[in-house]
Amino acid sequence: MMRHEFPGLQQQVHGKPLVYLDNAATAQRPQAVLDAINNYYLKHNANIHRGVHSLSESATELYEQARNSLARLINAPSEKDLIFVRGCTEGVNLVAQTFVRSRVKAGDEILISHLEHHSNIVPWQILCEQTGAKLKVIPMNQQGELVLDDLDQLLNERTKFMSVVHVSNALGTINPVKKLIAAAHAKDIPVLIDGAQATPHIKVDVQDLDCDFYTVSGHKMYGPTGSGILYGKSEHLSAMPPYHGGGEMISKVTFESTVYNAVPAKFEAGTPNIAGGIGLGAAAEFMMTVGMDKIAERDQVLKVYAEQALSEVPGLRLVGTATNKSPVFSFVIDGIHAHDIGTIIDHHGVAIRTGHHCTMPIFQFYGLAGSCRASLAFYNTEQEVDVLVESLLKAKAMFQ
Amino acid sequence: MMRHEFPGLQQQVHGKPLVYLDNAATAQRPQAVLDAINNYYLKHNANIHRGVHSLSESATELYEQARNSLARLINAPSEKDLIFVRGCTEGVNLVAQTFVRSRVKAGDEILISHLEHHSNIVPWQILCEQTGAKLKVIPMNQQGELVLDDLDQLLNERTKFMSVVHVSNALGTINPVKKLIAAAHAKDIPVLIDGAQATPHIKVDVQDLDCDFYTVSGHKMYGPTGSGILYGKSEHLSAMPPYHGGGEMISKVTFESTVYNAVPAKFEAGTPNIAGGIGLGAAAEFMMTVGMDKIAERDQVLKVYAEQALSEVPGLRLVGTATNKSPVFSFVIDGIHAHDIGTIIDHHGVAIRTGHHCTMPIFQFYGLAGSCRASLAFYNTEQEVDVLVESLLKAKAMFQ
Amino acid sequence: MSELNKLYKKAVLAHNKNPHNYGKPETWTHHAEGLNAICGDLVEVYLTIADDRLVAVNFAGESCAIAMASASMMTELSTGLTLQDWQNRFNLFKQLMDPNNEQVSYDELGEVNTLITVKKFPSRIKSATLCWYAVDAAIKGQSSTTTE
Amino acid sequence: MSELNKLYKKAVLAHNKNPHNYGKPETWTHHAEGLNAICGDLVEVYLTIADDRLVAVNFAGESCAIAMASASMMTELSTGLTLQDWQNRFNLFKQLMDPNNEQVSYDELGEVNTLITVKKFPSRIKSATLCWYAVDAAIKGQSSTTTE
Ligand SMILES: Cc1ncc(COP(=O)(O)O)c(C=O)c1O
Ligand SMILES: Cc1ncc(COP(=O)(O)O)c(C=O)c1O
Repeated sequence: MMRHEFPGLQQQVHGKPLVYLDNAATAQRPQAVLDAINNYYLKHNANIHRGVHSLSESATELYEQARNSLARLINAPSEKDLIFVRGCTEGVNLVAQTFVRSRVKAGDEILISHLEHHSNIVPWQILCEQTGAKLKVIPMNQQGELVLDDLDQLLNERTKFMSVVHVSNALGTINPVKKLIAAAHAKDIPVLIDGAQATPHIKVDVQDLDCDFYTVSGHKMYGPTGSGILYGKSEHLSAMPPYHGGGEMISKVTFESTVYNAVPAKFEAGTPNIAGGIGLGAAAEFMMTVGMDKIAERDQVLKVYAEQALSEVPGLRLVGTATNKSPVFSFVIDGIHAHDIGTIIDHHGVAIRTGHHCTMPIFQFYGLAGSCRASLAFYNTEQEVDVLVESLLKAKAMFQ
Repeated sequence: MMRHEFPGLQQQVHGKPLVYLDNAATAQRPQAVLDAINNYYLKHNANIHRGVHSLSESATELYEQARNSLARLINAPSEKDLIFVRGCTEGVNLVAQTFVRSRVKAGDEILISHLEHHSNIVPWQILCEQTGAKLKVIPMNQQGELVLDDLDQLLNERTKFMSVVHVSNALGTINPVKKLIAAAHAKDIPVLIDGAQATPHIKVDVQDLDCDFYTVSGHKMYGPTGSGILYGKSEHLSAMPPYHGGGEMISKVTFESTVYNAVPAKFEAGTPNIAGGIGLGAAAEFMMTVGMDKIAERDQVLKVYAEQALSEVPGLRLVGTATNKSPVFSFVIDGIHAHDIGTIIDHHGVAIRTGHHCTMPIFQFYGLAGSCRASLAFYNTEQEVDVLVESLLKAKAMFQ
Repeated sequence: MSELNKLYKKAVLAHNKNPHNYGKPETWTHHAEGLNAICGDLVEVYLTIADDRLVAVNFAGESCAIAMASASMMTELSTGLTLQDWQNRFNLFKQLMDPNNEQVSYDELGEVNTLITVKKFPSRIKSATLCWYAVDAAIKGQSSTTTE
Repeated sequence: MSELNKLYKKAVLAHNKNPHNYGKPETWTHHAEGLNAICGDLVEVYLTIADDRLVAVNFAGESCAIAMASASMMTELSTGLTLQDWQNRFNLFKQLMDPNNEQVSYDELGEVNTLITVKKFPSRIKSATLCWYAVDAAIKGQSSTTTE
């Protein structure tokens, strides 16, 4: 589906056609994204927001149009609620150090889940160290689903913030975030949703979710590296202290005092990744043209096919078997370490990831050092899944 | 000089050949930089550092080679002393919130200069607000040079850090940073140098300067937007607390505790701007191929020519006339506001910047709301300077 | 006439050179400053409001020709209006400056309509609207505003 | 033989399946863990050092075949060496794994030389060197090391 639009997929690795199944690490980008980047550098190469000359005006317009495209993709009330960031990691750190840091004190609690990526764990650990707050964790079960039985106690009067991943990058689990948000809001606890793995696969509607913050990783949703979005409810963004100090985020500076600019400029100090933001806008437009419903549908077809195909590999054990999941497959094979599998199947053209996928606690839960992870995107094919399976059989044969 | 290598220069604006004199805001990029970006997206599109498959390996290699190119450009002892950042603004904020924040308390002083860009003022104001430290300022004179008469008192036992711009973006002044660093070091005060406007124009040698930190803005030195470098002495980088929490910056995570990774990974949480870093490496290689001495020489030829040409425009007053300066010209013209000049000469194809150039304190010093700024790069020509002068005369005529 | 000449038409240059109602008055009841962070335009407006009516509207500050002319025209148009009428004019002016709006003049705006070309210069729209936002802020009792 | 078959040559697979000196010993004098953060390889080394000599070298942990085989071969090679000799072997091994070094074997390294192909797989070099760095850390009295 739309495969021909992705030039990175048309290549060979070790003399074999590339089978790219490492989409959860970073996606391939459609030609439209590369064209948008090049178009900026060739025709609109200027800094934004501060110039009266034509290039600066058109660059600014492209950048702000991109913000608008992203607002439409996630159905934000206004593009002014979107802050351009480097990726999800920066988004979470920004919220932790501004919004949350100004609200917590020693003894307060921050609630995350056992399914979090390190980027939604470590910023909170740093915050806890700075403030004396405590990190609490919603537990998981063998299927890789969150266990919500004790949610009512976990969300208590000490809980000042909840931050939960929408879709697990390691297991593919799609969490019931709408329900979690409602439960937190019932106790007036604001919520951030880490959407790194959600926007590439499913329709996200931040107003329907009613989340307070939502982070988007551009490079995982077919956009450029170094691009991403932090959505925040406008009342939060207006009230929060700024993050980076610098140009563009101020409206008046003297050595004695400084007046901050309006949102989103307040949070966008310095020259941003202009080409990256414009490219990300092109990615959003591309996805809306393909249709998020079509993408989600295709994902589920691939998921069912791959689940079946992998289950036929002898000795292969799937790690994470949630009912509601995206086409991400973590697995281990008896007698071969993940790292060796990765190297061997790479020689058959198949790119997967091996290791802990920046989710060590998940693998500690399973008592594993890591796994192989095949993560699919809508442009992958059933034939590619077959090549994966064949290459796994060859790896097994090699270790017999 | 090498002008044909810059595709962005080969275009028309309002039907006139583009005369791009807004290089201090952001530079044009050589084809080699665009090629490096596209090559990554087309042939090596993968996440870095964490993969065993071929694309990930080659992407990692390209990224780390880029780090090496930048280390050679600024003569860092090792590429491990270089942290990829979004730009100078992030570099300064990172140092303020990690290295400096952990060393200052109420009553301590941070010393900057009157010539700073907002991105080297506001991060320190934020830090001062957080810690109760005080911001002190090295004064300037009418020529736009720093006045060092009271340096000995400004660097006192309360001074915990000094942060000074190498080359002023508003006036072009090249500060005697080596002397300033030596004076600070004589009192054991560490120093950051904001090199945003230095690396595009002059040979920077961080070992010769002996600065503790040095920030580089990629997009101003012919590299991609959203790219930059923070150099730090390795003993500082090792001892500093991390900045962002997330993937890649850790070596072990449990919910109870986390072990941070070695430098530079410790400071590079999350997926970086991979294409941006690789493109910046290509920019550094490009500049080393042209030769920093050649670039600096050409700059001075252009500077002398432009200074002479502008001085012949009746009613034009240059703001900032330092003896040692790069080809950056701030000016005002009697009876026409800078903003109007900018709009009018844009219609003759000439791109300059107008306003306060993110250096409001400099213009408060001169009692001006702002200026016109023509900032040249080595690829500009004498003919372009002539077009600038003609267009200024036309603007004057319009307002007669 | 080129777009540039339309932008800097005679009326605009004349208002810029000899702005009406310019300078800080001796007395006033409401004041606000308007700051355009991007270009450094600064406008101070001084209002005398009595019986919900703008009895006097003055301005000061250093700005580009567009901001100066717009402020000069605005003070002329505004003096004597009820606050309600002023608000209507402000809304019409915002519509006049909206690049997506095709209408090129509004009877109620009089000479202010000559600023129509500004909307073809996106980075200059804020120069033209700055003084209006400042008056709006002053009426609302705010001391400053920025166009953003 | 393909590069892949050279990497996973018989000797490597055999050591992986039946690693020598594997398992936590009853006594030891020095211990360290080696962690390869990227792939999750974890190696624990247990040394008995007496009179500046490695009397016993054991290891445990769960790792890929390259790390297992390398550790197995390393323990064999190291047992009985003086600390000085061990350090020399370590330096030679680092040279063997250096992609810029052309020499393909060092007499002093014996069977360890069979790991030469690893250097053509950049992401796997750290698997091979992990156990060596762990022994080095243990000798120096550090409790852990990471290959970075
Ligand atoms: C679930 C999840 N959250 C956060 C991140 C971090 O995102 P980024 O690489 O954009 O910083 C990732 C990507 O690795 C992820 O998969
Ligand atoms: C002197 C100076 N310092 C810092 C900056 C900020 O750099 P960046 O845009 O890379 O954040 C700039 C650029 O505007 C500058 O000119």
